[in-house]
Amino acid sequence: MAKPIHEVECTIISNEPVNGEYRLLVLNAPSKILDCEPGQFFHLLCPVSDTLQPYLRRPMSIYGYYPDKGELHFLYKVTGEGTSAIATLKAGDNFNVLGPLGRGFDILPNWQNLLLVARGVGLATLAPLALEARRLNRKLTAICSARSDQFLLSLDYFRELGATVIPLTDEAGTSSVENMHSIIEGLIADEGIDAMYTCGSNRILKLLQTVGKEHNIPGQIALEQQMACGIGMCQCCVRAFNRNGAIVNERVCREGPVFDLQEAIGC
Amino acid sequence: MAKPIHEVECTIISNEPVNGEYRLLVLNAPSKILDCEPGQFFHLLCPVSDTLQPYLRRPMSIYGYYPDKGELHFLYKVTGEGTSAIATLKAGDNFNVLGPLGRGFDILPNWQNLLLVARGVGLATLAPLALEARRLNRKLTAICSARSDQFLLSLDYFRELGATVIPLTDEAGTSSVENMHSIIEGLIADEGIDAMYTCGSNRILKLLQTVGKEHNIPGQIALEQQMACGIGMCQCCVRAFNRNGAIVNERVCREGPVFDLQEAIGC
Amino acid sequence: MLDLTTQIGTLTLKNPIMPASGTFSEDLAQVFDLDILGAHVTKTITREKRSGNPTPRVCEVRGSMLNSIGIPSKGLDAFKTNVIPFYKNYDAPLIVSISAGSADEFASLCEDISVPGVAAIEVNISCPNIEEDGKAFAMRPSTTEAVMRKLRNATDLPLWAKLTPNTGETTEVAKAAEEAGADALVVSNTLLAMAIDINTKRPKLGNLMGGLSGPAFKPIALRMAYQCAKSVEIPVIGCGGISTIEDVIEYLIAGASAVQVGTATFINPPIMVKMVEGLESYLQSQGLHSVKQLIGSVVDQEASDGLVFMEAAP
Amino acid sequence: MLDLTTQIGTLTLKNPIMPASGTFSEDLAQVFDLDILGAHVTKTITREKRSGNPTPRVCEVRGSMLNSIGIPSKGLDAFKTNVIPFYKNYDAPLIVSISAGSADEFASLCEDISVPGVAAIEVNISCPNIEEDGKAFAMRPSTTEAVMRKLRNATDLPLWAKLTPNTGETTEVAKAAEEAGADALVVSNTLLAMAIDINTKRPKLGNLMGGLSGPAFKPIALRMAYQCAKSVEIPVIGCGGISTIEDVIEYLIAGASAVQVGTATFINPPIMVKMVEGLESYLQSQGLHSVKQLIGSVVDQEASDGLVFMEAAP
Ligand SMILES: Cc1cc2nc3c(=O)[nH]c(=O)nc-3n(C[C@H](O)[C@H](O)[C@H](O)COP(=O)(O)OP(=O)(O)OC[C@H]3O[C@@H](n4cnc5c(N)ncnc54)[C@H](O)[C@@H]3O)c2cc1C
Ligand SMILES: Cc1cc2nc3c(=O)[nH]c(=O)nc-3n(C[C@H](O)[C@H](O)[C@H](O)COP(=O)(O)OP(=O)(O)OC[C@H]3O[C@@H](n4cnc5c(N)ncnc54)[C@H](O)[C@@H]3O)c2cc1C
Ligand SMILES: Cc1cc2nc3c(=O)[nH]c(=O)nc-3n(C[C@H](O)[C@H](O)[C@H](O)COP(=O)(O)O)c2cc1C
Ligand SMILES: Cc1cc2nc3c(=O)[nH]c(=O)nc-3n(C[C@H](O)[C@H](O)[C@H](O)COP(=O)(O)O)c2cc1C
Ligand code: FES
Ligand code: FES
Repeated sequence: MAKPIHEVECTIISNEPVNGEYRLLVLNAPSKILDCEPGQFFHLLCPVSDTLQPYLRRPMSIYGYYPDKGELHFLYKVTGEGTSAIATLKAGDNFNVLGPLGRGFDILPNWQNLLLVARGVGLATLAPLALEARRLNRKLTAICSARSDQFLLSLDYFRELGATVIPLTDEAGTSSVENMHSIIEGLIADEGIDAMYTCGSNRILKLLQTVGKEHNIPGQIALEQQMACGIGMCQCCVRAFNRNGAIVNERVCREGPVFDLQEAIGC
Repeated sequence: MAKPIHEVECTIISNEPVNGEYRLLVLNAPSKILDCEPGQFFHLLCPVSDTLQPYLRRPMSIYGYYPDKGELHFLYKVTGEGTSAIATLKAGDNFNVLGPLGRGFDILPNWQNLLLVARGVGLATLAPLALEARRLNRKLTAICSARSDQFLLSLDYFRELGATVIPLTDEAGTSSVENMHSIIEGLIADEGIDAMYTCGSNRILKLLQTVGKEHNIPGQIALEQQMACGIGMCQCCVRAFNRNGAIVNERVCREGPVFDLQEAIGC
Repeated sequence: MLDLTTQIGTLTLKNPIMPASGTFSEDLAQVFDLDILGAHVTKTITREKRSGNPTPRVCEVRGSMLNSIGIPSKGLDAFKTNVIPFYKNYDAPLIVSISAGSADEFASLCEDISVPGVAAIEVNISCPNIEEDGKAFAMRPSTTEAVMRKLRNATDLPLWAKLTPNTGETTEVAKAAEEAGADALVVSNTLLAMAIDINTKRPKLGNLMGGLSGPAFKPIALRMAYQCAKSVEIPVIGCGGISTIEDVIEYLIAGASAVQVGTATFINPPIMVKMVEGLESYLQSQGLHSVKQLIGSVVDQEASDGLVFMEAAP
Repeated sequence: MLDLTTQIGTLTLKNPIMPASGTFSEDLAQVFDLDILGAHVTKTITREKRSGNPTPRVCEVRGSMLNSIGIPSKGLDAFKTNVIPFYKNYDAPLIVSISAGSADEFASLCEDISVPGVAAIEVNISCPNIEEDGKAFAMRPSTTEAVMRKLRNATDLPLWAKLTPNTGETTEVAKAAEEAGADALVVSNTLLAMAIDINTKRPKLGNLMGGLSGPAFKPIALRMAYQCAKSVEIPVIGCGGISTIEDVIEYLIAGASAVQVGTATFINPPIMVKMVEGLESYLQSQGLHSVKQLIGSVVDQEASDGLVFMEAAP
């Protein structure tokens, strides 16, 4: 049977802004919930106050999991009621999390050169992949795109883990699909790419699907969809996929959030 | 037209337990809401949290109002969700109050010797009467009844204001209706009583009605009833009264909470 | 210039915010200037004096409330002598809510309340029809139509029909009311509900059951307002759970020409003033010049064709 | 010894706590041992494969949620091959929820799902009756009775009829279901509601409208459960907004013989385990020895006689 899913109260270690848009939430967490895979997520119970009263849990990718020090990290953007409520949490507060959930990224034995392409908060989802790549001794190149340098998250983190980082920004005019395309073609020509990983952005998905088809490179994408239960019961989180010429619905929380790159359909 | 009713955010100065059962809430309040009468009340908006989610406001008698120092005091007992939520408030927090509301106690010019009979938290409601009695230079005797000495609130407060205090407790066996009756008869025989004030307890109401009828002493009682609006719109807070031989319904929030002692009907 | 006015039949309201019946009275004048409101709506009155339901008449449920006030009423004469003159001090039109236990009594009260100072009559047809089986007039299209026809014949004043959510025939009832001559629909009254105190095992309301109002009720009343706005030509006045300016906007987008605010006033007495201000700022921020641009602006496309008459939850 | 068992017709459940259809699946076995539950209730299935409604399929409303999942179904055969065997690993009885667009299809599915491993059939008659006007079977006594008679003839298994709140005829529908042979009533399914995103002006659900569930819905469903328990002899299974052990107790006091927990499991997946434990402690603390002492213990006295059939909010 599948691994157990835990609902536990963690304690907040810190919850600080990382730059203008993102915050890093660090939890003290029991080891039983830290047996995670890169790409998995937790379902977070937001606190309720006079002004913010979110009801449903909020899904959030694991940004880092550290069984040795008993820490669980999330990197998030404040976008609405739930994330605003999470942003009010202070060191020492309790915080109820459910997980780990979903199916993470694969790194098959013969995938030696990995390419990761991320934009914005998507890095949060892809970060643990870098850690895992190092553990498995794979070579990782990370193309990180953002509006401006200020929003380029985690670059140091990726570098520390031995990844080659290629930062692209709208500000510098380097983040266009065309430029990204030629960079990737360069990487393929240079030392080759065995697998590609991404999440979120439609433009990047389309680009990687094209590149993947042309060079026959497999890939995976982490997708988002609104969730109620997060564990597979409610069927609210379905998305459509292309599989063997047919359109099939899959639950992002259960069959995903990581899916085959070519099967994914943008929105 | 009647005085304005204000809805304002106050700041908590303190909110501490007074003994095992009661808490004193001290607010920093704008002077416009401190033009109060003894017996009036405020309608309090309770804070909402993960565990406590009261919806309606909660009515609370004014325990003290001090326009000079800009303070508003409430003395309350934690009984359910709303008062539990109020108990979580800390110095510096905001707190939304609506008031002053309702009709307070009368002290007619010819009422020189006043008797106040209170049990438990009822003292909260009657306390401002003592202050007003001193301001008007009236003589006040306060019979205060409680389970045990520990729950006899505000005795020092009454004494400071020059009142004669007669404490009665269940523990000491002095709080029976019979004993109270003979004490009151003694006071009447001694220097006379011009008016009686009480609140809450059924037993005390009946006793004072009997005494009042026998000696033709007027009196007033502050009554409670569940409230939604607190200002007279919803008609949920009615109680029945005997008036000119008929039963009439009156709104506790508007025609009360202070009513004629003889018209009141216990419950 | 921002135009906050809205049109309810022949009546032009200076803004679309007004109180809901039973949650408003002269007393609120101590909190703010009542002329800020688009209209004044009285508590439902009956011809005879009535004392209302036993207490407790309200209770709290998660984030909302139940009430079983009943319709305590000082009677028609007291109303004419004391209440109507009070509202003559204001420019906002006075809407008088009335009720009765049979269609004929309803009509005769309607006639007798059609006096100067009254701008429109809101007929609370969500109250039990005592002559028949005790179900509210507005629970069925047939009883709605029957009573509305009599009411229509009884007055020349505009008639607003206040609907009930306790029905599976919302759109049919709305059409019946329109058909019989209603000038507007108020959607809606409270939803029958219940709460039990688990310590005493007694119902929390003296009357056993009562009506749900407040935020919990909003998605239900909004759905009804939307359904009604799609199925009739007369204006719909949205009512149910409106507590914030965002709620007001949501109802206007759904198709309501105005809104009534009930329970929110108990929690936050000056809320309607803030809503009028908020509506102004909202229009400004959206570059709109008139409330009318907002009304019915919901982007429902094809979806609405097939589904607007859906009555079963999917 | 504490006795948590409850009787639903011929079925004895080891405790009165079970999941609500559509809010439960095999996946929950990763959270706790499913044999802790009184019964297992599946998501509604249809005979044919169906993909369900467009997304977004859920949205949040103040303290509750709306859903328009629709009934995505892998079909009858997949269900028999994959789902029924999974539940054979458990002692708790398996209740299969089914639905169809016409009474005849409903009955034939009912017959075909009456297989070993299935302990009872929950018939989701709150779904639209496509043959008639699209209103749910359970919105009217006549359509309820008609479909229930056919279902009754199609199986020897216990039949639980799942009612809808989208009706003004709760007690009449309950009696019609009983009359036609239902063994129990599940009260109730979700209430039709709506929410609009004021920024995009689009309905928050892909399907325009959806069903309200969760805490906001509790006072409504509790009222229905009470009305049904008063008007029929068969057991009532309460469902709607149950989130805490206090809610469970409130429904039992109101007359429910068991309860179904839906939305609360989304917020707090192990909640049903805590409810079973909580029920035990509660009985102990009250000096009761059996859940049956709680069922229907509401102190409603005279009030209930006159008012239980009240359908209009007062
Ligand atoms: C598997 C997964 C992993 C995610 N990881 C991250 C992450 O690491 N960092 C991060 O900042 N965000 C992440 N998101 C997105 C995050 O869940 C949303 O930003 C968040 O739910 C917004 O909630 P809100 O109340 O602040 O916004 P609101 O817009 O007020 O939310 C309203 C509703 O929509 C849902 N919703 C809104 N946006 C999204 C979205 N993008 N995806 C899913 N549901 C949404 C909310 O959960 C809520 O139910 C992830 C989403 C998924 C599905
Ligand atoms: C005019 C007036 C003055 C009051 N003054 C004081 C005071 O000075 N100190 C004090 O401790 N208490 C006072 N009370 C009682 C106080 O309002 C209640 O104790 C409080 O509302 C309980 O709320 P809760 O949520 O803690 O209890 P719950 O029992 O959970 O409340 C449930 C509901 O019942 C209502 N309710 C419960 N008890 C009462 C009550 N006795 N009177 C009115 N409504 C009630 C609540 O407001 C709420 O709506 C006064 C009541 C009134 C009407
Ligand atoms: C305490 C109370 C009393 C009410 N009395 C009446 C009434 O007399 N007549 C009427 O038509 N509606 C009455 N209503 C219903 C309201 O007018 C309104 O339709 C309902 O409360 C929904 O709006 P809300 O959620 O904003 O409160 C009453 C509601 C409450 C809460
Ligand atoms: C996401 C979701 C899906 C549901 N699917 C079904 C279903 O397939 N069949 C059914 O009879 N009820 C379905 N329901 C209704 C629930 O079984 C239950 O009746 C309702 O949610 C009220 O209970 P609650 O407030 O505890 O959630 C669904 C409810 C939700 C929230
Ligand atoms: S969120 Fe419930 S099935 Fe995915
Ligand atoms: S509390 Fe509303 S009238 Fe008194």
